[in-house]
Amino acid sequence: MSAASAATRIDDALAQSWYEASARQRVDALLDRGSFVEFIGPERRETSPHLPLFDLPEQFDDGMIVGRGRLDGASILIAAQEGRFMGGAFGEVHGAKLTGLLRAARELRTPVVIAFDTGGVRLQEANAGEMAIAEIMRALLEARLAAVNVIGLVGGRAGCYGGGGLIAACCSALAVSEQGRISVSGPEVIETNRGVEEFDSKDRALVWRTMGGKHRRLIGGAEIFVDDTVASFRAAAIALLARAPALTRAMLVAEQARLETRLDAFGDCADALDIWRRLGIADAASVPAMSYGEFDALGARITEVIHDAR
Amino acid sequence: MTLAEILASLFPRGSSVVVEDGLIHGQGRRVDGSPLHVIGVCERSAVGIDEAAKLARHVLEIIAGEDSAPILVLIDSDSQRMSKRDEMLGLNEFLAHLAKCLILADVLGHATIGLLYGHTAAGAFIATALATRTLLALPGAEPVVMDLPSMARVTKLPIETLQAMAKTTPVFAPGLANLAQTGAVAATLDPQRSLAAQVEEILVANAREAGKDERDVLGKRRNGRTKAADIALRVQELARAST
Amino acid sequence: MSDWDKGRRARAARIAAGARFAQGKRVDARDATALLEAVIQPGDRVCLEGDNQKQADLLAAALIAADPAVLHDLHMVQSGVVLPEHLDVFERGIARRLDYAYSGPQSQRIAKLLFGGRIELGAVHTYLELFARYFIDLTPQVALIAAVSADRNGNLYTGPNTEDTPTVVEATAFKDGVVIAQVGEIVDELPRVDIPGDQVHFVIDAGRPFFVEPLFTRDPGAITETQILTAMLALKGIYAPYGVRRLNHGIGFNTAAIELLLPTYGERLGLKGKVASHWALNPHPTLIPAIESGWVEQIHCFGSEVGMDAYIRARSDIYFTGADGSLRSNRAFCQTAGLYACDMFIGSTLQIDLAGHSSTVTTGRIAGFGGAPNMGSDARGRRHPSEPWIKAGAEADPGEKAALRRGRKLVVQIGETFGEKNTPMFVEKLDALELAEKLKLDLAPIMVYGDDVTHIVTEEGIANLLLCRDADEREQAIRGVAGYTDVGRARDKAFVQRLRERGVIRRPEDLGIDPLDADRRLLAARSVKDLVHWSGGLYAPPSKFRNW
Amino acid sequence: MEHLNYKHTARARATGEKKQALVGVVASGNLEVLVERVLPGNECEIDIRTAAEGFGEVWKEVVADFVGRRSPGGLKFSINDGGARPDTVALRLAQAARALEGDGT
Repeated sequence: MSAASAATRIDDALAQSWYEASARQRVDALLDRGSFVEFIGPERRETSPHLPLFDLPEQFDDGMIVGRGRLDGASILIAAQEGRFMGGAFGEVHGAKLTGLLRAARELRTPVVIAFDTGGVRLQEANAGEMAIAEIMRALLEARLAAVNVIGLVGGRAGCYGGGGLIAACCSALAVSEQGRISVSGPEVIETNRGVEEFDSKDRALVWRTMGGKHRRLIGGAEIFVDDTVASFRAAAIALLARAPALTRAMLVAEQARLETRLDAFGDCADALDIWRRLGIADAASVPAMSYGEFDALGARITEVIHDAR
Repeated sequence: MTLAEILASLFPRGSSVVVEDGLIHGQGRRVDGSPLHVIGVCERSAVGIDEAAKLARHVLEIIAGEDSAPILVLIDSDSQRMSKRDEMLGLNEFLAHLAKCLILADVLGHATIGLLYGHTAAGAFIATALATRTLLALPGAEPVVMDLPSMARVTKLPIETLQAMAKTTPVFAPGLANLAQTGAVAATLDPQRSLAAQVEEILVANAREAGKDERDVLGKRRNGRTKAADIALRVQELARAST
Repeated sequence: MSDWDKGRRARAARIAAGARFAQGKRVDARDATALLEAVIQPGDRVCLEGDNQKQADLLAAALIAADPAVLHDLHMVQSGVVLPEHLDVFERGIARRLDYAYSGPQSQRIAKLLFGGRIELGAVHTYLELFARYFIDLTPQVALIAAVSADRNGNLYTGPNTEDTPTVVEATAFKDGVVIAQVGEIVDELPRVDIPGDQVHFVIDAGRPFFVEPLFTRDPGAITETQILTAMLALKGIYAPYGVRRLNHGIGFNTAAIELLLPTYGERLGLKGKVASHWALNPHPTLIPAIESGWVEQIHCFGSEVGMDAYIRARSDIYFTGADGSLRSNRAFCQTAGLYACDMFIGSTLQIDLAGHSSTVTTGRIAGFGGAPNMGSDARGRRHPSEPWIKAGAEADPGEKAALRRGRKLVVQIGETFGEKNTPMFVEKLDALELAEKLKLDLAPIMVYGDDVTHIVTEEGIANLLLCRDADEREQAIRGVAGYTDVGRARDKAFVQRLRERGVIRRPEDLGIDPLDADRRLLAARSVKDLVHWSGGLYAPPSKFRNW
Repeated sequence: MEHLNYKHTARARATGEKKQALVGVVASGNLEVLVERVLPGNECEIDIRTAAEGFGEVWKEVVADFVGRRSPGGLKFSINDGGARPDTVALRLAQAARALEGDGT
């Protein structure tokens, strides 16, 4: 990186870091310029009815932005979570917006892009959040069964945890950046329940090699590894939307085989480094430090993850 | 009710249902003699990658079979297995895969019914019970999304305060009544009556209804989730109008 | 007949007592406590080496395991009270009196022990001051030090984190004291000799490296827009007009922002080569982009920083390194350099009062001084001229004849008007004063005295105190940049406006800075990973700073 | 939570055509500002819901300075605050006003 390139990237919106951008900035920069139309925008003030009970501040969009826009000319539905508001967690309103969007996608046969950024269920409305996740998964899968493509993007501050991890795995395909983490139980939850010997949540290198974007890409948990720029996510969304493998019985049989193969191949590994070595990466320890370009080249050499088994 | 009692009440003439490593699978006969597939989790087992893969395999085998018989999912589980190994190998994919298989089975004509007879929590709840079309429960079932001690830790509110708050809203506290009110549970069965008969009633009623997910509507009717159904509907309308 | 070598004979006796546990100089780690009980005597002055970075952690643990019936009433004379063990020695009754300089992580507990009377406090020093007293009236009888490795003769390699060791050993070994070193390993040949073996009496193989705190690592991801704004103000309003080439930075996020703005905003201002070229500074990871962009000529370091060793080794044009290639740091020399050879100190603080006195002591927390007061004070003994020093002196005293006028070091306090948890940085009365009253101290623990401060930078603008002619002007200049704090809201608006017209206060718009341009995209690196990339993969940050 | 509401008359009506904009997010030490062009003439209203109680006097001054510095006539600002410091509040208000003027996003 030179000083000149550092200076020029300041003015380029598409070069903006996805990780740092807000949900609104992500939506704006992802879509064709000026094409976004929001449904139930902040001016509607459809906030959580539950947060006031806990004396917590609300957000006008409840941390979920949904609407329609154009991506490379094509009309799509889009959803984005704001990971900094309540950790992007699913609450009643937050979740219902996405449920409605996915039901509409099935009805209108319009593809969907979801920008995940979530810690899972929102504690203060846990039951409503859990239900929202169940409803979103059903709506998403019904959309896919109707041959509607649903693409997930993961690279935000809150990662994609809890029910968010399950929803992501229901998508037709996923793009993930190095910063993106996909997992069900978070590091602190595992440590609290099972002890620091099982998982040291403060060992961030461990967190990332167990749940992070590079690992997910290497084991087939995500289709595309992207650089941490809005442009890179946009390109990935366009590429993934172009292929529409509908959800079918055959697809799930293939997924069963894919997952069982993974269990057979790596089920006895103690650490992600062992998995990477077994994948044929001699210098596994060097993977975390690799730049986007280096890793992308490595990934392409090691594993083909467009598997049509999701 | 214990699992044995449940199976006895469901299948008075016996069944091939077996328990292996905390997982349930097999088949029994409905009143009319037609088959009823059974899978599930028992003994409060955690649902990890190995369990999810086995359960999903059972579901796919049912789908591959000749009949279009319903699938009963019995649940007495822990939460998802919280471990380094499970997350490292992609627990989210395994749990989602299980949910997908259940939902696909339902769409392909194997009506899915969940029966929650014990504990369940968090991700395991989503991937099993909540992935069925109709979720039933027995009294004493304990679904937990977030336990109050953990909540007290994070919100820094005393448990007593949370318990008092839980009296005015079903939205956060654990328990069958709260989950039922938010629309998760369609009906709670009467353990004094034959479960076979009660399940039969549900299956007949379900056959008449379309496979639409109406849990949010139910949650609104029960005053447990007042906004979700309307918001989802409104988004759908706006999406329609935006084309 | 007079007896002129009592000290030498006493040392010989101590060494003989310790020799029971030693083979040559080598002592097994399991015998560490027994060794200390044999060598140290009740009432001794003991330096348990530890500063804000490196720690003789094995020896600290060994000391608290000692029997208080054998070892008691020790007088601890050390720069850092950092490990829990440093205070455990007082709670266990092994030590009684304390003279120290810095107590970051233990600031709360040390306050409690002081209030409870468990510690008899000598004084809170600056580093340089404590080092000075090692040679006058606080000379240790026993020094417990930490090194990377030793050879069979007790020669020590202290490595990149040499820090206080040469100073402590010099004072102890040459005044009849005993030096005990913990080392990570014992080797046949050292990479270089930092401490000659004849100054070291016992060596304990800890079998692991000593503990080092990554105190100087600031995650660019946590830098806020307001901090960027203060950095822009400092660069355009102070670095540029004074032409500050020789300087020291504090460890806060505001100065980290300045470091990360050099290759972007600084470049745009045309400052490259004109400012920030010579440093007394630890190896801050946030300075990597500026180094890589050719801004920096050389840096002398107090200590090292975790993860920076390979980078430093590969940049010997910039850093001071030994024949083996690794960094040689030295806290005493670097503090001296910061005091005498730098034209500016800029750092953050927690509280500033209306006279410009600042302190990091708040109710219940006594953090100590470390080195900031050495850097953040005018060196009255300085005699060499430089452009910023002369210019600042002229602003302060325009009436004096140029040839007789003292220059002034630029001492800049930078921060946001409100700190964490909405605590105001500006106060009518420092908590340090209340503390001094409660503990009946002769001196309130002031970090930087008001008459040494030349500028205060907040998001509201820059107050140039050199241009203030009396106490009223000074007070209103401070209130004028205190924003919405109580102190700021009580300003005399007309007075402040007049100060602004005179350039005593300069708002962002006076400097042509639009606060809305203070964007994180101005940072040359926005994450720790970006720093790794800038370093060409040479910087290896500690795990807690990673998100990859 | 504390509710604060301030009404001012600005020097001039805000320029630009955009109807509404939103900047910031609700998080610890941060806030969101929703600005809408819904008021007549030079009226300006700032409505605040804040998690940090007892800072009314500070808000009052931050808001008054903002209205004096910019010309937000015709604008209604609605704020959800997670306990942001005054400098952050002032910055977000300025960002919101600029976002509505349309220069930049």
